[in-house]
Order: sequence, then C-alpha cells, then structure tokens
Amino acid sequence: MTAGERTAHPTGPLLLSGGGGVTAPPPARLVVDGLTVVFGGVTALDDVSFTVEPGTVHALIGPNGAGKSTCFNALTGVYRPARGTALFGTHDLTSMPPHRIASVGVGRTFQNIALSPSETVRDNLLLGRHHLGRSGFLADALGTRRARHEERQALARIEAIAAFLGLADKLGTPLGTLAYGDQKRVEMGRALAMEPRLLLLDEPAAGMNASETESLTQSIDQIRSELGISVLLVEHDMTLVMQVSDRVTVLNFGKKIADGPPAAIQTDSTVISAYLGEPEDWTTPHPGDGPGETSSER
Amino acid sequence: MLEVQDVTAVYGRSTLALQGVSLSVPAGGAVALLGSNGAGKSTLLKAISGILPATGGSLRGGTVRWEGQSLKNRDPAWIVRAGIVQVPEGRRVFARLTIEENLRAGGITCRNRKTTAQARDRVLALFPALEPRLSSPAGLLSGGEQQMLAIGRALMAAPRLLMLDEPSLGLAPLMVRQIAATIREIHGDGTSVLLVEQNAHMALSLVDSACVLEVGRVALEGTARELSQTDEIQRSYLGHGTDRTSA
Amino acid sequence: MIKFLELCISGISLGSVYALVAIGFVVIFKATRVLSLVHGSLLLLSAYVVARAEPTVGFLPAVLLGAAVAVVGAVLVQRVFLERLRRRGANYIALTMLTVGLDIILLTEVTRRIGARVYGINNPWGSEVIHWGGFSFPVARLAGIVVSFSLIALFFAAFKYTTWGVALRASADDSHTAALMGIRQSRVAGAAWAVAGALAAVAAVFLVAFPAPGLDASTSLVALKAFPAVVLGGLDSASGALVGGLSVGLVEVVLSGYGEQLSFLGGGFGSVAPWALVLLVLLVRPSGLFGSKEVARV
Amino acid sequence: MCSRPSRRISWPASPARVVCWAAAVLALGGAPFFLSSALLQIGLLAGCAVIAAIGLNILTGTAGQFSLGHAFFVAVGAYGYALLSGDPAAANVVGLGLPSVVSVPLAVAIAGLSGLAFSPIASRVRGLYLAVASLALVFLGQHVLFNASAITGGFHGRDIAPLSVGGFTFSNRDPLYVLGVEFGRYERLWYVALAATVAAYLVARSLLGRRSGRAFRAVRDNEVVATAMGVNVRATKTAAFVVSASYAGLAGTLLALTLGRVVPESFGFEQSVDYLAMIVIGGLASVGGAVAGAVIVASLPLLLSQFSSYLPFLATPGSGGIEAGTFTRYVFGIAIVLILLFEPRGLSALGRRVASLGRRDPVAPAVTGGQSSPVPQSAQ
Repeated sequence: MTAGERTAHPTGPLLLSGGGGVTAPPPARLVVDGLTVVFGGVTALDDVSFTVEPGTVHALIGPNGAGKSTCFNALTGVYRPARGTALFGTHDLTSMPPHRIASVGVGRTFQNIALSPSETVRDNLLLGRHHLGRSGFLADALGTRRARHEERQALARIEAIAAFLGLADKLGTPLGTLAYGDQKRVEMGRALAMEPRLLLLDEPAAGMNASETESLTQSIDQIRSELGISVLLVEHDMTLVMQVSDRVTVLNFGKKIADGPPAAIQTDSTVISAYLGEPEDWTTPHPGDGPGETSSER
Repeated sequence: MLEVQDVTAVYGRSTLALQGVSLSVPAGGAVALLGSNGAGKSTLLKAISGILPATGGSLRGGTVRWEGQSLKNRDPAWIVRAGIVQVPEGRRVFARLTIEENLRAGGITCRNRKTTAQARDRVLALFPALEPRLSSPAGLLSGGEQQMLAIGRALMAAPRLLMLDEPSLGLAPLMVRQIAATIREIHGDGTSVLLVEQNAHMALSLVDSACVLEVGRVALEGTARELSQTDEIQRSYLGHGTDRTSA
Repeated sequence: MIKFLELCISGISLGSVYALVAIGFVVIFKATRVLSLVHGSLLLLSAYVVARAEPTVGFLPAVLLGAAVAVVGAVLVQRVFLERLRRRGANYIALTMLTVGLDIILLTEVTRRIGARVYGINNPWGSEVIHWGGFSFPVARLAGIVVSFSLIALFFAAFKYTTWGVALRASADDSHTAALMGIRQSRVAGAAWAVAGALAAVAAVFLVAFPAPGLDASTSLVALKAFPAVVLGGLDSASGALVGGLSVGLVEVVLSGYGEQLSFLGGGFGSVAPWALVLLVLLVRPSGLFGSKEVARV
Repeated sequence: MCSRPSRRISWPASPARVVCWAAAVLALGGAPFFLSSALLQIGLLAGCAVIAAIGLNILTGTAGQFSLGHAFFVAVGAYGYALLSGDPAAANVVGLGLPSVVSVPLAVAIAGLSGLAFSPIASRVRGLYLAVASLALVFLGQHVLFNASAITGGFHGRDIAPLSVGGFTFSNRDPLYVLGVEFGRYERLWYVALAATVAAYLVARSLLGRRSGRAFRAVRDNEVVATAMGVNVRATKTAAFVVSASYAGLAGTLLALTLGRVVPESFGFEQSVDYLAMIVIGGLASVGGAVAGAVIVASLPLLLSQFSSYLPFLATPGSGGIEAGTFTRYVFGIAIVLILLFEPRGLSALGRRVASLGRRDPVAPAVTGGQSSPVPQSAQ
C-alpha cells in the first residue's frame, strides 16, 4: 500500500494525519497477543499480550533487560517472533515485510539518536515521508513534474511539523550542529512526518535534562490530544511515564507482570519488587526470612 | 581511597550525563550507587575506569582521585594497574573465548606469574562451578555463570577497588542471591566495592553507605540503614508524579 | 592420476603461501576492522629488499631483513596513519581508502626502483626437482609447504596460547570490555600488523621462487590473490583463511593444469577461477564460510 | 557530506559569481576553438572520468556500498557499444551494425542491466565483503575481455565505429571548418561529451536531492532506521548499483568513442582504484566533488606528460628519472592520505570552506567518512 502524498498544510496548524480532504483511515488499536521472541534458546519475550487503545498513551516499562526493546523490535519487524501476533487494525505487524510497517501507519523513534548528523534537519525530516512518496528513481533523476510536485508538498508538510516542534528556524542547519535536545526533537519530528496513527517512542527522554523532559511531556500530550495519534512509549523516566500515560504495562524477565493505570502500577507490590528487589534478607545464599533489613512496606 | 568530586560528564557534544556528582569510597569500604536507568550510574563508572572517551563521552569538570592521584586523562590500562577494575554492565564476557582465556584476559595487566596464579586460585575458590568448564567457550554459560565469570575475570587483576555495574541485571532471584553472597565475600577479603545497582534492597544489604542518582545528580545519600528505611528510593525509581488525571 | 597428484601438491604449496598472506589480512581485520590494501606493496617491498640484500649478506639474513622491513612498514602504517584516522571515528571505507593511498605511494616507489628488471632470488632450493616413483616436484614447492605450514602452526599456537593472542581475540570480541581489562588496543593492533607484515614477507620469498620467474613489478598483484582466500573463509576467521588459502591455491593450480581440457572457459581460466569461487560462495554465505555475521545495530 | 539539491542553492547573483559562470561557459563551449587536439582529447577523457566518478560516488559515497568493481561496468558500456555499433562485415569481430543513436542508449542499458544482474550479491553482501565481491567482477571481466575475442577482439582490442547522427559523423572523415577552425573527431565529440557530462551532473543532483537520494543516504547511515522509515533496503541497494552501472556504461561508451579503440587494459584493477581515488579526493557523496576529483585524477597525468619537457622536475621517458606517470601516482597517493587525514570530506568541503571565507556562513563540522559522529552508546 503506497498511500500517496497526503495533502499538506503549508502554514496551518498540524492537523490530524491524512486530514485536508483525504479521508483519514479509521483509528486502529494495536492488539499484541502472545508475543514470544526466542534468541538461541533464551526466551527474551514470553507470551506478552497487551492492547493499545486508539488515541491513548500506553507505556511499556520494566527494569533493565526486561524485554521492552525486544518487544519494540518485534513490533517493527527487526526481530521475527517465534509465536504470537501484533494486529494493528487488520494488519499483523509480525508477518509483514519490515519496510511495509511504516505504510500501515506505524512510526517510531530510536533510543540513541538515529539521524544523519551531516544532513540538514530538513533532509532528516523528509526521510520520514519516504513511504508516502511515489516518485521512483527515474522520475527523481529526471525531475518530472510529479516528482517536483511531490517534493514541494512534502517540504510544506515538513515545515508545518518543524513549526509544531519549534524547529522552524533550524530546517537548513546540519543536524550534527544542533544541541542534544533539539536533535531529540528532530527524531520525534521525523516520526511525525511519517503521518503515523501509532507512534512508538523508544526512551524519548534518555539524556534529557529536566526542562527538556518537561517540554517532551507536553509534546507527547499534544500528539495524543491534538493529533489523535496513539503512542506506545518505552521510557525509564518514571515521572514522565506516570504523567503522560493512560495505561502502563510492566515487563520483567520477558513476561508481563502488571498492566493497569499509572497510579495502580506505582503501588503494585510486584512492580515495586521487580524494580527494587525483594525487601528481604540478602545475606544468605538460600531463601530465608531472617531478621534482615526489611523496609516498611511489608 | 577513591574520591570523586563535582564531576560533570557529557556525551557527544552536549548531552549532560552527570552534573556535579561527588562520591567517595573509603579504603576497604563498600558503597552503592542507586538510581533508575538513565540516571548516570554507568557513566560515573566509565569516568572512573577511563573508558568514557572510548564510548563517545568526556569528563568536563571536577576531579577523580585514587589514593591521591588524579585519574583524569589516564588510559584504562593504567587505571587497572593502579588497582581499580570494573565489571561491565550486561556481563560482556568474551563469548568466543574459553573461560580460561577470559580469566587470562582479565589478568593481562599482571606481569607476575605468582600473583596471577594466586588470583586464579582465588577466583576458582569463589566460583567452583567454573572449574570443570575452563576450556569451554564462555558464550555457552548461563546468565548467572557469565556474571560469575565476569566478576572472576575482574578479580584476576587483583583489584583493590572492584566496581560492579548492575551485577543482578536479568538474573533470577536465586542467582542474585548467590552473586550478592559473592560480593559480600569479596568485600570481606578487604577489597573495596563500588556497586551500581537497580535492585536497591540487595545493594543496601551489602554496603555501608549509598547515594541515589537522578538525572545525573545526586538526589539522596546516606548510610545503608538510613536509606533502607525511607521510601524515597522507591519514589525515585517509580516516579514522583501520579497519573496524569490528577497531575 | 600422477598429473593430478602433482598438481595437488603444487596447489597446496601455492595455497599455503596464499594462506600466509590471508592470515595476515584476518589478523589485521580482527585488530583494526580494515582490509589492508597496502599489503601488496608491503609484500613487494620486502621481496625487493630480499632480492637486493641476498647477493651481499646471503639468503637467510636477507629474508630476515626483508621481514624486518615489512614489519616496520606495517607498524608505521598502523601507528602513524590508521590509528590517527580511527580515533576520529572514521568508517571502514575511509580506513580502507587510506590503505589504498599508502599503497599507491609505496607501490609507485618500489616499482620505480625495480623498473623493468626481473630479480631472481638465490635460495637454498634453487631449481632442483625431486623425482620419485614417477612423480616430480620442485624442491622449492616442497620447502614452501614445509615452511608455510610451520609458520601457520606457529601462528595458530601464538593466536591460541600467547598473551597477545588472547588480547587480540578479546579485543576482536568486545573492544570496550577488553579496554576495561587493561588491554591496550593500539598495542594489540600494532602487533597484529607486525605479524601480518612478517607473514607477507615470508610469502613473498616463495612467491618469487622457482618455478615462478622471479621478482618483477607485477609481484604485488599476487597479494590480491589472497583476497579471494580471505573472503572465502570469512574476514574474521583465521582458520577460514587457512581453508580459503588452500582452496584458492588448489583451484588455481589444478584448473590451470587442466587448462587444455577447460579451454572452452578461455585461456588462463585457472588464475581467475578463485574469483568465480568467491562470487559463488558469497551468493550462499554473505560472510564467507566461517565468518561471523555482521549484525546491524539499532 | 550532503549534496545540496539545486533548488536550495541561494542565488545571490553577485557580480563575481556571474563572471565566474560566464567564464566557465565560454571556456568549455569555446574550447575546440583554442585547444589543440591533444588537449581536447585529455578534456574528453576527463569528461568520461567525470561521468564514471559521479556514478561511483552515488553508489559508494551516497549509498555507502563500497565498490572496487567500477571499471567492470565501464568496460560493459565500452564493449557493449563496440558490439552493437560494430561493422557486421568486419573480419575478426562480431558487430551488430546498429546505428549509433540506438547503440549508445542500448549500451548504457546493458551496463545498467549488468548492475541489476549483480544484485543477488550486491543487495545481500555487506561492507568489505562487497568490496572484494565487486573486485571479482573486475578480474572475471578482464578474463572475458581477453578470451571472448569474437566480441572483444582479445588482447589487441577492437576498433570503434564513430558516432554518427543523421548523416553527421563524429570523425575526421569529411573536413569541416567552423570559424576557420578545422573540426575533426575531438572537436565534434567535444560537444557531445560536454552535453553528456552536464546531463550526468544535473541528473545526479536531481536524483540525490529527492526521495531516492534520501533513501540512498538512509541505507548508508543505518539500515534498521531506513527500514523503519519504509525504505526497502535491498531494492534501494540494487537501484544504487543499477544507477551507478548506467553511469559507468555511459562513461564507457564515451571513452570508446574518444579512443576509437578499446583494449582490456583500460578496465583493470588500477582503473577501479583510480575511480575510488577520484571520489575520495573530490569528497565522498558530493556530486561536485566527484567532478573535481575526476578532472584532476584523469587529466593530471596526461597533462604532465604532455608538458613534461617544460617541467624541469620531470624526466623524459626512458631516462631513468621520475616520469610524469610516476610523479602523478605519488601525487594521488599523497593526496588521498592527506585528504583523509585532514579533510575527510575532500575537495568539495575545501572548496566550500574557501568560498565561505568571506561570508559568515557556518561550515558544518567535519564528519569523518559519512558515518555518525560520536553519539552516546547508552545514555546512562
């Protein structure tokens, strides 16, 4: 499915994806069911199921090594799961060619900034629109009318997205010269340029300072409420997670250990011990309940 | 002793990873560095062990001293010889080398055959499970065994300060318990320990004092007893905010 | 049948010499992730030094001198040039092109000195041929097998048992962790280049020995024969280089020996057959027979 | 590193700029009127190199696919044209006798198809393995050129039928005088080559400035990211090979026309390395850089040997001193090393730096070899 260039809004506000005349595809939920990923005998993700409702922010959290990245990579076709499905609308993401996933409306960002430092902000953002374009190598080489038209439309849309993220004056700057926080915003902008209906954010706050995180929180909020895009979020900054999420799924050792609204997750004892360890005696190599340092919650 | 004062570190050109962090590990002491992922714990260890530049980071301000000598701009080999050895996060055993070769790689800075032999004996006494499999590739070990090997490999350099980066990562509770017992034993032998952990309960049971990092700054510090009695740590791990409807 | 066996011995002899060069490539690749295109001219340089020194100092001292020159040259390439570029995070194309630049300089200089001359190097084996039960083998070929295999055995012993070998393999496995253990990468790399230089120097002596006509400006092209060998086996596998070297030698010599029967493939097909073999192997195994798969990192 | 598409060039029609462009157009357009045939031939060869280098730079510089096999595709173009346009009545070699207007595009297409035929390897094999695999093409190609003498003429090569369009032949056959200057083969071909080179340049700029160019760079920078953005990585690598091979084919056709005869040794390993030298010296991924690098690498040795008698540091061939060819090899070797060490983005970046000396434009920081600058491995 090559969607064709959706209509752009050169100066107006950033409307819903696919807005402006073309009928937007109906909002879709992501239903992850029994996802299992095995690496050389080790089960990195074990029968994980959860649902991202349309127009919500859904966080996927867990201690280091819990399987969050594995889950992300299985959803985006980087890994092939051993079992399970991830239905987005009617499409099973786990059985599509990976480069097709973008065109059903799934956009993603990367944990370490995965942009091209020597390219301008504009070119980095334009890459996000690749799957929306139709011009082939020949049309591009000859600069046909359609190729030029498509390029103009893409540029207009990029300008709107840059304005939305406060990057309007940086479009011509080589990415490598931007401050870290701005680079992170470009990463987000590229994902938005994909016109996704579901946005996968991989640790968007990593390496950000407090004020950058604050503005990120607002951006995620806006993406959900103003653009109507569903968000699946992997993040370590729990303050951010608890502020923006509608629902939280917790993984540990590749298994789902909890799923619920943020407030419930924060006080869930299974989650607490997954993060902080069991409050028990650590002095003997065998399980026991001696009078060790037990903290107040138990 | 190790003295870290007011250290600021960045990645790339501008990512602040540490902002004015201070910490000290007394000779023979054990200190834990707690905090959720991304708080800067590993960066601090890398700054001490000298591999920060190799991973794209750099030390911008502050001092790191070990027994009075500055560790700034020292290469990692010098720091290992000076007695500080780090067990990396995620174990990172040399998967294609045998266990024996992994141990040799750990003791590579030691030129003295006798000390090396002693260190090897000590490691095999600590981890008897490794002995029968010395000639099999390290990649075939289980996660827990790899962690043992990673610690054993670091001990081959006969460190006076052992820094462990998340030794409990991805390990089942029983295995975590064994690793904890081992760390206690190593510390009991007189080796100073700087322990980076997410498993706060385990860490606090092993150390005298701890500090909690939050987004590159020290948010909380105190003795292990004090810290284990507050629920501040839990809040720094699981977030201060509540769900957004009430925010 | 006698012809076939003679060809096999001859092929193994040539193959073992290729293996010497190919092992050098692998060691360099493991230590510095570079395909050393300067190797051909280093090989030529050391052969030239041997050829010039031999009449005055005798064979063995001349070979040692040639090897010393190759070792010093290789270490200079690594220390003065590559290390500098590597520290700045240059990619493999830039690093490999640097060796191309150095190769052009060195090759131009040595070929200018050689000019149109052909140097025969007097060696202990001369042009003697052993006849034994219907078989006949040039002694130099047999000496090539003995010396090459001894050196290869010595290399594998060093690779397996010495501190340098452990350090090299540890660095190749995980360079950051190796640094944490106090392994100095630049020293390991310098030693690797030195070993590769020495192996190339020995290979050069046999490549110009009887029944080859001697050393001329085209001798450096022989180093290119080691490329199919090293890629067949896999760039990061020392045993693969041995297998690859022997296969290339055998294929080349045996097919050349039956050139008349294979004339439909064109004259001299034997000498390009290894390249065809490379394409066939890569079609099935993109990282060679024993090479480890390159994993794309997110 | 990034080649800026033409539409983004700011056009402050400063008088200096206008004068520069006017001078360039006059010099290139008027060259046949004031250059000797020998110099024109050097210019034509430089034009062929420019076209080939632009193609290789698209593949290696922009799409990040390291190829040592470019000379092979140039050979396909040259011999393809020779075969298609060759005289069917010739004694030793096969010729199809097609008119030039058909033969030229067909030869380019055959070269492009040979790039496509290589795609089962090109799209799966990576990095240095690809470099060696493409090198295999050169050696196997040489073998074919030497042995398939019915088509290639073998060691001695074969003659090339002159270009002929609508009765006008690009040869010395019927004398033609323009403004008192005799227009022979080189003079006539000059405008063909000029048009082809300019077209090659413009097409490359257009291609790289749009969706396709971004896909190439995305594949070079990170395949996982490219895939996530919807780029079909294998198809894109294949396309890069086809585009690059087509450029090589055009260059080969033009080379054959210029030389009037093709021999196998024009398409060997050394030529492949020369094409790489052109794009490294000029600047990886820069179209303008490829032009500059190609002009220098292709014409310097020819110019120096042309004028060696005036250059005191050069020896005449055979006298034992440093000859022009040898001298230029040193120059290229040293240039590659110095450029990689001190300005990895090549002449194009140097040029931009010089151009911006007077202005306040910030120059992008050097990013070595087109890969990402140090980014945090883990943000912790």
